[in-house]
Amino acid sequence: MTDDGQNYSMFSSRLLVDTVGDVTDEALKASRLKDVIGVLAGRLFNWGQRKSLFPLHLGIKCCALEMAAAGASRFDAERFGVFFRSSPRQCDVLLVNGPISKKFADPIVRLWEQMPEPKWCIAMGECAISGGPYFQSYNILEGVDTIIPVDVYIPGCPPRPEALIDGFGKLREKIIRIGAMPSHSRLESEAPIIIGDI
Amino acid sequence: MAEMWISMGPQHPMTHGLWTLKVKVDGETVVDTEPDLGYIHRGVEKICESRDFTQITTYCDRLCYASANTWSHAYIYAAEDLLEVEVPERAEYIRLVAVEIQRIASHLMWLGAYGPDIGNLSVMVWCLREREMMMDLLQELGGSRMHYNFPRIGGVKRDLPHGFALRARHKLKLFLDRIQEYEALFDESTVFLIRSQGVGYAKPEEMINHGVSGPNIRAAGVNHDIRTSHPYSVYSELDWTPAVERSSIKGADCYDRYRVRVEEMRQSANLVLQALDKIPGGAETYHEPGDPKILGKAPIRAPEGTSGSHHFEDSRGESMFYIAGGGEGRGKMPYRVSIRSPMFITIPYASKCMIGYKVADIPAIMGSFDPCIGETDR
Amino acid sequence: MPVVSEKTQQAAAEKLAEALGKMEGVESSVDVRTSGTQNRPIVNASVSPENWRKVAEELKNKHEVDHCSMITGIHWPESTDKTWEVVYHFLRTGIKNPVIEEGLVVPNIVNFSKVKGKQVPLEIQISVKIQATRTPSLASIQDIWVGADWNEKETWDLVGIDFEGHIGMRRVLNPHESPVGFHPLQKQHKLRYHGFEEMYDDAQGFMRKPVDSSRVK
Amino acid sequence: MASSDWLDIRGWTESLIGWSMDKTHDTLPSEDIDLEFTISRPEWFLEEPIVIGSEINLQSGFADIQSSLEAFFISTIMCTVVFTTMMLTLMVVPYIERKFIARLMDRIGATTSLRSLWIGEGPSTAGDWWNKLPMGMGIPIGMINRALNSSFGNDHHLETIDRVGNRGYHGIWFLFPGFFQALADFLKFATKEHLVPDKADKLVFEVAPVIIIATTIMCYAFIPFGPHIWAANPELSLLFLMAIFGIAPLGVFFAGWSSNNKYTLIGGMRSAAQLTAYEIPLLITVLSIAVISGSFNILEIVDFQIENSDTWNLFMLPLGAALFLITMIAEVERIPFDMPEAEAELVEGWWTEYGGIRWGLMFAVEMMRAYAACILFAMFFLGGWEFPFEDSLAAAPVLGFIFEKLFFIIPGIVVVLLKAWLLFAFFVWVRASLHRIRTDQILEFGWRYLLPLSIVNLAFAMYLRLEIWTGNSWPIWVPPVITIVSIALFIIYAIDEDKDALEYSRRPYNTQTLDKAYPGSRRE
Repeated sequence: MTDDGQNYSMFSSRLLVDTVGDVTDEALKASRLKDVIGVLAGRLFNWGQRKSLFPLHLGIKCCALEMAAAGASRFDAERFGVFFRSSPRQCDVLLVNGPISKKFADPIVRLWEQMPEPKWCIAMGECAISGGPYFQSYNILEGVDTIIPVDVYIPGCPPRPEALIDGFGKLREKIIRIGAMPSHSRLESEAPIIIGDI
Repeated sequence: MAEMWISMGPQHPMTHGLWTLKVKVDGETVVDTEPDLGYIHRGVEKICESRDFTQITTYCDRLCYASANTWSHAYIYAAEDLLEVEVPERAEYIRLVAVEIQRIASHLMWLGAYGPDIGNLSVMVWCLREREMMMDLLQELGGSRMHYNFPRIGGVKRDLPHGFALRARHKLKLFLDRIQEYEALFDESTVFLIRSQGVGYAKPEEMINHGVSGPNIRAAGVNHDIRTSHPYSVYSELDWTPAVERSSIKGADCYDRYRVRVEEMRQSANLVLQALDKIPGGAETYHEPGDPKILGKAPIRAPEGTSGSHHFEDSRGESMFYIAGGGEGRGKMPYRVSIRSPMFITIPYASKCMIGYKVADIPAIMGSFDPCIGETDR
Repeated sequence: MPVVSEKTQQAAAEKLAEALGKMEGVESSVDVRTSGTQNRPIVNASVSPENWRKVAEELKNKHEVDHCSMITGIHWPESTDKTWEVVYHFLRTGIKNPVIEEGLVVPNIVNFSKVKGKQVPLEIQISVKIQATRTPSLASIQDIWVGADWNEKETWDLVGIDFEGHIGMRRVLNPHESPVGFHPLQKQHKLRYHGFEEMYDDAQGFMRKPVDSSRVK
Repeated sequence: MASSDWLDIRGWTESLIGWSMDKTHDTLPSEDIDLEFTISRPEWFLEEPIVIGSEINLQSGFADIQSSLEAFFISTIMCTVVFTTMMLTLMVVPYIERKFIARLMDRIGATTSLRSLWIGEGPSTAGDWWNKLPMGMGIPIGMINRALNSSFGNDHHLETIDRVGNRGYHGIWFLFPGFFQALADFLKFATKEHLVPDKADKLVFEVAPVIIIATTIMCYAFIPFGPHIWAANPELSLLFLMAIFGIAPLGVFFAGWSSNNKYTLIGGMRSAAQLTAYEIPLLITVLSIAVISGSFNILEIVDFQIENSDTWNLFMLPLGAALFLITMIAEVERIPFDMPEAEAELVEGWWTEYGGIRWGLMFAVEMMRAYAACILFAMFFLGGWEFPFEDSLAAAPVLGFIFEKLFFIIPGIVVVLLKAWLLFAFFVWVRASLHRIRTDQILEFGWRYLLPLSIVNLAFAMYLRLEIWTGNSWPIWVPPVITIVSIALFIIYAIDEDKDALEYSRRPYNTQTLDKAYPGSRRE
């Protein structure tokens, strides 16, 4: 976020923040306090990120109804902190639940770009994993991982709501293992999890 | 304020599915609208040309995912017309039970999605809770929660399981009392009445000319229903009347469409209860799958030049299949499958209905037409 | 449940079929669908492309066919007598606006068993065959039945049959930037992996046993 | 004598600060210190040496500033005390919202707990994270963990236990399932990337949330939590509070305008229109409270209800209570008046473009404003920190003695918080059962109905204060009569069975928008 051109006022607060920041950083590092805070706060913020995963209110096809059923009273996904928001700015999980047609390819990439950084993508249902029953179609991409890096695959057509909630569970495991790293730096180090094989 | 185009884009809480409604807005009132469909067009008609007749039912389940059974039955009736197949009486009754339970589930999904459109979230969770009951019943028949692949050409995949009639009667009676809960939340809430009455007028003659049918046209005080005007299956055996709503003079508004669908839910529940009583051979006798009582003989090839078509009363309107025989594999696969989606015709009409109303009325009007984009984009 | 009797429906269908038959360039017949508890007659007519517009107006004004259900475009490249065919499906529903008495709308409930003349609901299927041309086109019926508007757009978008006089013809289902001549439902376009053996051979990714290498799964 | 209870935090801080100031004053040296010193210059410069400094008496110098120093320290401490009570009790508000609306929706709602800080997720756990602490600080934590795991039956082959297999020791961490969901949300917001849309007006985009947050927190300076727990108590605290409460719509409008998105533009304008439409009835209702209680100071209003008139204003001004509730729901933009943040057509209304910490803070501020509204209602209408039926219960023949002791033990703040939380539950109940009203209907309802009604309410309050008030209490018959009459009126108006509407076989209703809209009326 270094938009240098942006100088808010005569007195540049950015300069102040930088200098104060560096000085305190050195002091903390010298006194090893930075490690203590790093470890303890790391656990706390990791718990925070794990316990509140906001998926985007995006319904493409049949899996959207299973997503709604997961949010309803029988399989209450909100028990695990899953709270559907409808603006990509406020979400951290892009739950892709249907086939991606050529016409919807760039809107969904735009949605993925609009989401703030520690973000994950869950491919729910066969259509999102590999184009599903429409893999031969002239208008459907074979799976959402052709355009967006996917973290968790949930097979099923449509997967049951319990599988969706288990998918969020798998995502939480990934977060506790590798922490909430930004998605671009996550690409190589982490193989995507496929439900059912571990 | 100058008029500006807002695009209620593919991803939008109002659109139940993916489509864009470009709205020209002058301040708060809507001046012009233009729908843009095709975001989940997956070429089902092209794929069906290289699938044989039994494989196509799975694609038809996934057309309109809120009412999978009605669509697979619509295809099966057209295929039976193409292959000239006789369906045993008991299979017709079982199909009627499956279709009507699916209609209740589809209307419940609509009511659940209509609540948040107007601002009330608790009705969505209540309706999905009842829909789970209906899906349990259909899961006993078809095996999975949403896409059942239940009908076969010439009959049904499997007979009513043991105790199905008992559970179905219990659940439907419980459901009939639960409808009072929704009516309390909708009818007795003054806020809902303000938001839905006098909004989104549509006259019946204008609607039928635009090709709109189903609950949307019955809301305008006309009892047009494919099940009565062009009776198929065993609807003529059971005594029921299509749910018709006394609309306003300027035509049906959102409130009437809501009333019609709630009435239809009650009516479908009664239809299923009647069918379970009148089913030939009794609801408790169980026939093995493939038994001639529930599955008639059916050829697997359709010679070139033959064609079959069937109009079907889907929960959203009049759906139809036209199949031309004689495709690949010496006729094993159809040459052309054409699908009439009621919502593909209703959405452009509904978006024209919004002109003149406020921006806040767009979800109310669009939601009351119950769009299901899966079938629209095929 | 009062249902329209087979006799009246059959009689009405014959009357319409023979009225259509009289118009030039039209052969019409009535065939009966037997599925379900009641046989239902369908008025079947095949019209030559030139006077299709006249038949359409005739249907709408004289026979009060008020609902255009579906328009299907079919591409017959190998068949001899036609290379393009458009199949229209209509329904005569006999819907009238409900009458209004002292500010109150009285819903008009039609009792189908006592329905007569133009009120009898009918299914009509009309097929128009177009000979071998690279640019098949037909008269548009958008202004007669507004419901046919988006059906025609979809037929042009998917099959490539143009409709003269259609206002605002555009692609509705395919992406707007798809190539100009691309109409997917024409037979020369094949599906991805069409007739592709090895796609099915090792779909699971492990080598096939030699014994069934020839068989297509 | 103003009502008071033993939890006299203000008194303790005053005495502590006073004592410490006197102590420092005494320890300072009392004799004068001669600070004069001269700078001598070489003789050839021919001028006298420069004399700087003067005599200072530290004690007298300190005595001059002692009073202002005391005031400064007292107000800082009280501000922190009030802010921490507000923030801690605020944790309950999202808990009520998420759990109560889930239960109304027949769901379970969030069940996150601090216990999951400790145990892992399914098979994968955090491992021995404490060994990463420097200088061996982690070893004791490891030992404690192993001891607890082994003594409470967890197989401690894993450092941190896995969620599925081990219910184990960490039971008390399972306190209030779902209570810490709001904390988890906020921590996640804090670690989110900060996105600013490039064509947005950066400065206003950053500053707008600050306006909303700052003004809302400033309101809490004037809201007393108990007889002695308040940060500032100016003479006209009510006016000051209402003024600050009214600034937030400005921030909302800036946020909507600056994020350069059509949805937020409409959302921002809608919120500005709605909040101004509901500001005036709110102020008039609050004015009627000040009129009937005879003062603009919130503490005195509560004391008026407890000491002077001994009846809650709710029973004197029921219409005012209803108006205050409705206008507060509109001010705080909750469901029936939720148009600016309308889920359905505006995606998220004016905060669509905000993500990360700004949105998290605005999420918290929404809760704070609703919480402030609930506390204010408790102060104005429900008699602040007086237990319901406190006097009559205390005067009861036999049990009176126990009640008296009980009322003495329970501090005022507990009663205030209970009332506020119950009122917030009412807000959530309204949110679960009503739909969203359209913007023009909201504005029309605000201008046409709430404004005249609030003026009627003000006139009634004036009449009560001038004519009926006997100097030290209301005549005994006045509160019951007003309450019964208003309940009767409410029932008459609530029953909207409309004869001619019934035969339309529809549910009738009679709230009028443009014209009398009974079912069928718009069927022209």
